[in-house]
Amino acid sequence: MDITILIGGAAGQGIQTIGALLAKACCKAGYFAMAVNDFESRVRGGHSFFQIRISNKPVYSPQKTVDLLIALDQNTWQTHKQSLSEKSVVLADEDFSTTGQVVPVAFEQLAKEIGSKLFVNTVAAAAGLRILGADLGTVQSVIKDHFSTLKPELLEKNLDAAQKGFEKVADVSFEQQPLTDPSVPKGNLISCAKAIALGAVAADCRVGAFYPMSPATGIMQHLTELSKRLDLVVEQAEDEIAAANIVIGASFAGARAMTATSGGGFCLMTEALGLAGMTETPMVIVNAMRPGPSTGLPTRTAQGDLRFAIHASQDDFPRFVFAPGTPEQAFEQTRKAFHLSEKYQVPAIILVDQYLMDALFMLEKPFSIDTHVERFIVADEDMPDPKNYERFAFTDSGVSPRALPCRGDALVKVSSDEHRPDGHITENIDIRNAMMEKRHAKLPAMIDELDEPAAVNPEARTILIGWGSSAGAIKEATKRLRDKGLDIGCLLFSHIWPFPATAVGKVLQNNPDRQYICVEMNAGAQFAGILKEYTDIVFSGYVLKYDGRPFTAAFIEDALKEKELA
Amino acid sequence: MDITILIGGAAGQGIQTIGALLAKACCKAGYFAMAVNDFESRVRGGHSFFQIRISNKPVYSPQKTVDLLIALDQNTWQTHKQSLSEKSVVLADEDFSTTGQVVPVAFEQLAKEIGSKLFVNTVAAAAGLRILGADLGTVQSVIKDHFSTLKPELLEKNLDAAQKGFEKVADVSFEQQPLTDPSVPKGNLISCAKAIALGAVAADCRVGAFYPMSPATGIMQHLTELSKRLDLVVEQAEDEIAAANIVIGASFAGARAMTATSGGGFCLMTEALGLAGMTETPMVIVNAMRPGPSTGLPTRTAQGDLRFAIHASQDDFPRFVFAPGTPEQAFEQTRKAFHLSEKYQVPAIILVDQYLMDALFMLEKPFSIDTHVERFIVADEDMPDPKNYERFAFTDSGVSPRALPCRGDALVKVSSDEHRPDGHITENIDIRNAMMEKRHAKLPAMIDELDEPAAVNPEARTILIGWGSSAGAIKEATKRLRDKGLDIGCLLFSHIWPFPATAVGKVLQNNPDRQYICVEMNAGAQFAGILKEYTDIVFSGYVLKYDGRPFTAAFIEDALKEKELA
Amino acid sequence: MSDKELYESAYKNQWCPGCGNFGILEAMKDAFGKLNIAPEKLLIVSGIGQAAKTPHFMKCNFLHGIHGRALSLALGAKIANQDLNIVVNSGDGDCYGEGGNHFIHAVRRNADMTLLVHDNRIYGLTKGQASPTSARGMTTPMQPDGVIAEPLNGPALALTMGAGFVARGFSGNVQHLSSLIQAAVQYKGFSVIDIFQPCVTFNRVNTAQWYKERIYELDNTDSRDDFHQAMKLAFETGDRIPVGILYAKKKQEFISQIKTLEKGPLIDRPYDPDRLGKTAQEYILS
Amino acid sequence: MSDKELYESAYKNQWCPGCGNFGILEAMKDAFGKLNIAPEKLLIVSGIGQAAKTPHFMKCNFLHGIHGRALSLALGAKIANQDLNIVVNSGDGDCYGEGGNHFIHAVRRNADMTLLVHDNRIYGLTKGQASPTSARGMTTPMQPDGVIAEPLNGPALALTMGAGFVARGFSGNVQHLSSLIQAAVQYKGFSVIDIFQPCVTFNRVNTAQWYKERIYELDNTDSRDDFHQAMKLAFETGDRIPVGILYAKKKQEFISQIKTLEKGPLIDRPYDPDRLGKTAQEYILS
Ligand SMILES: Cc1ncc(C[n+]2csc(CCOP(=O)(O)OP(=O)(O)O)c2C)c(N)n1
Ligand SMILES: Cc1ncc(C[n+]2csc(CCOP(=O)(O)OP(=O)(O)O)c2C)c(N)n1
Ligand code: SF4
Ligand code: SF4
Ligand SMILES: [Mg+2]
Ligand SMILES: [Mg+2]
Repeated sequence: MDITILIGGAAGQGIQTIGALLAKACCKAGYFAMAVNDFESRVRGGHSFFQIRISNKPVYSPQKTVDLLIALDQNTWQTHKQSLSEKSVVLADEDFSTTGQVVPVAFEQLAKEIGSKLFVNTVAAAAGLRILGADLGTVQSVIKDHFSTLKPELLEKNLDAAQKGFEKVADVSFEQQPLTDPSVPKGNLISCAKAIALGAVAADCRVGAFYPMSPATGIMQHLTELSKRLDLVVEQAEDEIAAANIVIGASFAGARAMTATSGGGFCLMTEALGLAGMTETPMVIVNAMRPGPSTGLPTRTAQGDLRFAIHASQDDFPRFVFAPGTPEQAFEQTRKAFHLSEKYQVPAIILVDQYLMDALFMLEKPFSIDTHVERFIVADEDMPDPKNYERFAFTDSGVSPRALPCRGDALVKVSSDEHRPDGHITENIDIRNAMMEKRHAKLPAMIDELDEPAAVNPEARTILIGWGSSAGAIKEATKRLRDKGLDIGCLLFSHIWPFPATAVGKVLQNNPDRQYICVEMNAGAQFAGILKEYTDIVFSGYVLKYDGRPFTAAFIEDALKEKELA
Repeated sequence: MDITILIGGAAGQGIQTIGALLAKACCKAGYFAMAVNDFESRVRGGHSFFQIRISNKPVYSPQKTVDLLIALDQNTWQTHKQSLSEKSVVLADEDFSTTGQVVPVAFEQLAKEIGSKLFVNTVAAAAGLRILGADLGTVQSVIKDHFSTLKPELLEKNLDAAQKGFEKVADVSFEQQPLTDPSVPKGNLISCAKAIALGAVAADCRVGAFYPMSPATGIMQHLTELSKRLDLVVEQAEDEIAAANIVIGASFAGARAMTATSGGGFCLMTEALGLAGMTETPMVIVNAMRPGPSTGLPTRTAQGDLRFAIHASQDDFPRFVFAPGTPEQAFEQTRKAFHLSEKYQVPAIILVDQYLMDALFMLEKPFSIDTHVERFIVADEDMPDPKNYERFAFTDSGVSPRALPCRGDALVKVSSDEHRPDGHITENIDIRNAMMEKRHAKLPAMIDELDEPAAVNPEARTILIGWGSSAGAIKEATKRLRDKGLDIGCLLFSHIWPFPATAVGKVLQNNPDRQYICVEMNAGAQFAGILKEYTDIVFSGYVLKYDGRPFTAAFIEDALKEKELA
Repeated sequence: MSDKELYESAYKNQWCPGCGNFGILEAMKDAFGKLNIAPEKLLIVSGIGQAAKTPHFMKCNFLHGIHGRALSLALGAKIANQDLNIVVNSGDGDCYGEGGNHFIHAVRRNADMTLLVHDNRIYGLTKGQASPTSARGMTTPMQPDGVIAEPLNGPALALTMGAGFVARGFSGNVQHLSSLIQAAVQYKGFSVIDIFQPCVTFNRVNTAQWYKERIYELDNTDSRDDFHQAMKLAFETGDRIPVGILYAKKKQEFISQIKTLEKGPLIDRPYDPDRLGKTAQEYILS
Repeated sequence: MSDKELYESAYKNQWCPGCGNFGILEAMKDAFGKLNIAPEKLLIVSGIGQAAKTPHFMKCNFLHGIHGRALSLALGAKIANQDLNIVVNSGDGDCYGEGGNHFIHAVRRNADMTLLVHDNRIYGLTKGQASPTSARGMTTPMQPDGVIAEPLNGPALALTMGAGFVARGFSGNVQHLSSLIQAAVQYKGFSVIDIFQPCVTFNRVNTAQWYKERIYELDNTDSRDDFHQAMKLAFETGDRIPVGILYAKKKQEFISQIKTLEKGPLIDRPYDPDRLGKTAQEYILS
């Protein structure tokens, strides 16, 4: 079973509530699910939708064809009718001609019969549940569960609304009825925004600073939520420049700290990024990408800031760049970003995107919390002579023992100018060279910390290469094409920088007539450029997308066919 | 003849005045000259020097060995004595043991005898002139010329000071005495800061906006100077963000406009850069590089922002990047940057560095001013239907006719969000894709506008590759190594982006056992990375320097030898 | 043609039904109509936010820039073409948060333009975080324990930076607001109107009703050139809040003090190769 | 040990001989000595500029950051470790120019730290451009026709943003300045001293003599809690200029209002895997 449900309407109509209800019910019934959130940069009106995919196997990317369409307005069925198949069912407030079966449901009228058009959500959710095979009892318990905090009389009305919706579609037959056949739940739905916030607290992040910017705000929202119960302070800054510098200040004083933003805000943080680089202060920045240039498409998805993240800020200094593609990776790599940023005293950037931030994925195993978090901080006791402590002492590894200010006799002196080991400004050529080399000396060990890219069928003749959020769709496309008999595999990067060049050769098995195809969500084939620079891979083609909507396996398949690459 | 004179002292002692006097006198006497300016990030004290190279052939880079050292303080001779040769002469306020001949001159005492230690400059300059072969009459006329605006009694005192200096060294014999043998002047000394300002006004730049930052301030200083006599307004902004946006606003309204900054300020301009990219508004930004990361070495030189300049700001959009290496190129490419930025409606970045900004070079031919400057602006008259004017109309070239706001019936509507041809926000997939493609459609024509890299002996077995300010030293090193019998040539880029990949193949002649060596002023071999990405050049080695001091031919030669590359 | 039609935008409005921004849009149209500034003669510059979308919903020339930077864009445009009628639409976040630095320095410069701050005391477009003007104690999903910082007082800030024209308006009183906009546009220099604007979706504290209970109109015929008096009015933000012109005084305008601009708009000057050539040649030698 | 020795830096000073910064440095040492804040217990945060180099010339912990951002760095450090004694040294360009936005918002937040603005009314380190506080009409190589904009009044700006402690000092009067610094450091909240500081190299207008002719000392025993009175003092910038505390009033401090910080410094809390695990698990399900 593998079905897609799309609930569409105007911003403010509550389609996310309906979607969440349906998705949760399916999860509870033991199915795998994922959901995509698609909305415009406005608060009311326009068109948005929530698209759920349900399957009895794990699913990591959205699908093109819609099996059940719940259209709260005309705009929705007009926009999405081309995604329907013969077997599709549409719940819409009026009839229209299409492939598939239309079931007219006067959502608003039914809601108003209960007392207010606010009940549209419940009517629609109940109808959806029924179509998916729920009986009235199940629908009622789902509704009760969801509205458990409401006053009794309001809950009653919602139950009435649910009954209306249920009855309206009682006779509709839908091919797949997952809810008729429940089994043990496989996990919980979670967004990568949530996973990153949880990864941060798991890494013992103590300070968050941010300036609101879609699609990064969700992360800071979750962190704020978590701060109510943890030793964590989240501060909204006056702008992104302040946010980034607050993070550095907090980190300098000894707290693990992070910020999250998107491209425009990241621009404003680039100077602070260099400050962290020069002062060797740990710092974690999440850049949740959206399509640009400039304001671009504020609520949509892209992978267009890769090169910018790698090269941002003047002159060369080491940094980490991660690009998780699943909640597990988002959690793990956020934790790792904090750990490595502190271990190597370099900034770490986590590149995600709107798709990852706002989509829901199935988390099968709960996140694990370490019993111990290693800090890389020294105190007077660790020093032979605290009074002569030097923050930037030369070492073989390039990492100097890091003390905190005002915690003992050791004075911590830090300058953004080129400095001597003791932290004071220098113009001396030899010290300058040595400091530059000290900072870069960390690179080999940094690369060793990184995971190799994940490979599927690394022996295959055709290798798709991707990174970050595209991994799910690429993996699925690979599988579908192999099922069709193609000799295809893929190589998926989530540890991006310092670029693990030698790992590529290790993972990929040699194949003399291999063709490589890069699949990414930008116009410039940015990741392909890095591979060209650091490996001897020659690309036969690219699958690029920059329309702001996430990849689907079908899109990749079609693009490969069109380019005669598969 | 090829001699180097170094005048050193503390900041505030006026060594630049002395240097300028000597350099001018040599130019006037028909020699070629160039001069390097080396100073610390402070206003008084410390150590700075001015290093002049004089030759009867054109010179483009500084030399290592110092033939005449004028040391105004002890610090100077201690710092520079290792650069002296047997034939060197040193004027210093005390004797010390060194290779070469030391002539003690009590600069301060002599000056005080005239009335104030302020006359140190004149004493030293006159002594220097004398050593270079000037007779007293010449010295006096040089001094009169230089101090022409002073009150008579003060001029008189300077002449007295000059006489003291002159007499003090009257008997010193120096191997080369260029001033004894004058000929027709070959040109004028000029810095690239001046050349850029002149290039801007030659391109009819009307608005400059800036926030002070070394080493870029000089450009804006020259522009301010020029604004007194031209239709040009220069505004000091509250920060670099404002400066960049003022430029975009001015350009949007119809004036050619520019700003200049260094790395930290460029960070703050990256968001505006994307705004120019998205709104297709012409914009010229000079990034005068200094060593980083972060504040780094504020008054020193580097080429570490190349990758940053190319990839700055979120997502992909076309831009120009130029990297001139001489005043001629600085003038020409600034003019070209304005022209092309307006023609293609894309931002243009000019990458220079502290060395270029503060050094003086010989300008042989005066800059030429075009009789006509082509603007790429339309008005109502040029439109079939002004009332339905669309700022972002789709065209084959990707360039839409650009009208100015409030100049007729045509409404100019511009948004940083992704937009329709009429300028209004859109979330439509097809328009988004078409707009992204429209912007990128300019790239082929943009590349065609660029000059091929300059090549010296492109058939040679060893090819040095460089860009921007390093060109002078690379060319000279190439020549010196050829003179020693090596089969070596070089390839020098000043038009950097969009990267003229095919031009490389055109310019270089095939040589089956060729070796390539990249020579640049950064730790990351950034330009080499671009070549690896865009060409099939494989590098045998790199000559990198990141100590903040400019390349010399000798440094390159030594590095090649050390790496056994030459 | 009525003002409404004259300035009608073909582009569909995206604000929430009931938003205070509609009142501001209406007042703008009314004011420009009364001032006889045709859409073709009007340049609206804005940042990013709900407020900053205003020019899309009105017929005019516009530059809808990036968050917080509208005043810098506007200054550049004004220097290039001083004949432009520039109005800047900004939000409380755009103007006092991200753009705070440009705001204070724009006031100091006093270039002739009008700034309308749609002050809904919330970040609207990003869905409801506290803004610099949010009331102390106001809770939002991002400020679950309530806002800690002192709310920023826009009019007082403008006054302190030397503004010559400072007013407060209310989106719910379109005619009054229109009269303020007219006065502001006619003022020769930098004029600011901080406009109370209910955000019906995210700000449940400062509702239309909340404002109606508190605001009172100042008599616009009174002279308002006493700085300290104006400061007192600006800080009347409790139970009684004055709307109207808080301060209006002649000050030397920015453009008029730049020598080069005495001869009229920069962009009207022809390219002059002779003068350029001469200047360049002399400058090389200098 | 005298204060001078106690806070003596092994690093060589780089200021111009005669610079007003020396007086500020001396006053700082004197004040910290009197307050018994040992070098190890002092954190100085600064931006970039001549003023911002101060901590190099004094024995202390320091974070010499980037231009204009000292207050943000300081805020982060304070949140992480509220026990820190934080003093910020900034210039008029650093604080009111590049850092203007952080200044106004730092005041609004009212976190406990002391800001010393070395106000030489010029950009010193970049060699003499006008700063936001430069006098109107002052000419520089970059402002050949004189400064046009109204000078920014730092104390007035701080007051308008709700500052609880605002003072003006003069680098030429070390003892008086020391007493102001002591009061500022002891104030619980954000305290600002705008310090007149002659730049002997680039500012030929506002010389030590110029100040000496104009300044008069306020009586520090007077209570100074009247906002409008303080504004009047702040705007006394003509022939007579008051130095001293312009305003001092108790206000709720920032850190003390954050619930999580009631339990003491964040960095002192141990890592607590049990609480984390429980919270995370519940949060996944929420
Ligand atoms: C550099 C940058 N940071 C953040 C954002 C995200 N953003 C868009 S609108 C907005 C705030 C809007 O608040 P306000 O200015 O008050 O306008 P309103 O929507 O309330 O009218 C923010 C933070 C952005 N677009 N750019
Ligand atoms: C982002 C950035 N912009 C510009 C500069 C250059 N810069 C260094 S110090 C300074 C101004 C110094 O003025 P002020 O803060 O008044 O300090 P002063 O030197 O007068 O004490 C500037 C603009 C910089 N370092 N970083
Ligand atoms: S979110 Fe608020 S400010 Fe934005 S349009 Fe809706 S009501 Fe208006
Ligand atoms: S330039 Fe001015 S402020 Fe800077 S050290 Fe010299 S005198 Fe002091
Ligand atoms: Mg708002
Ligand atoms: Mg200053």
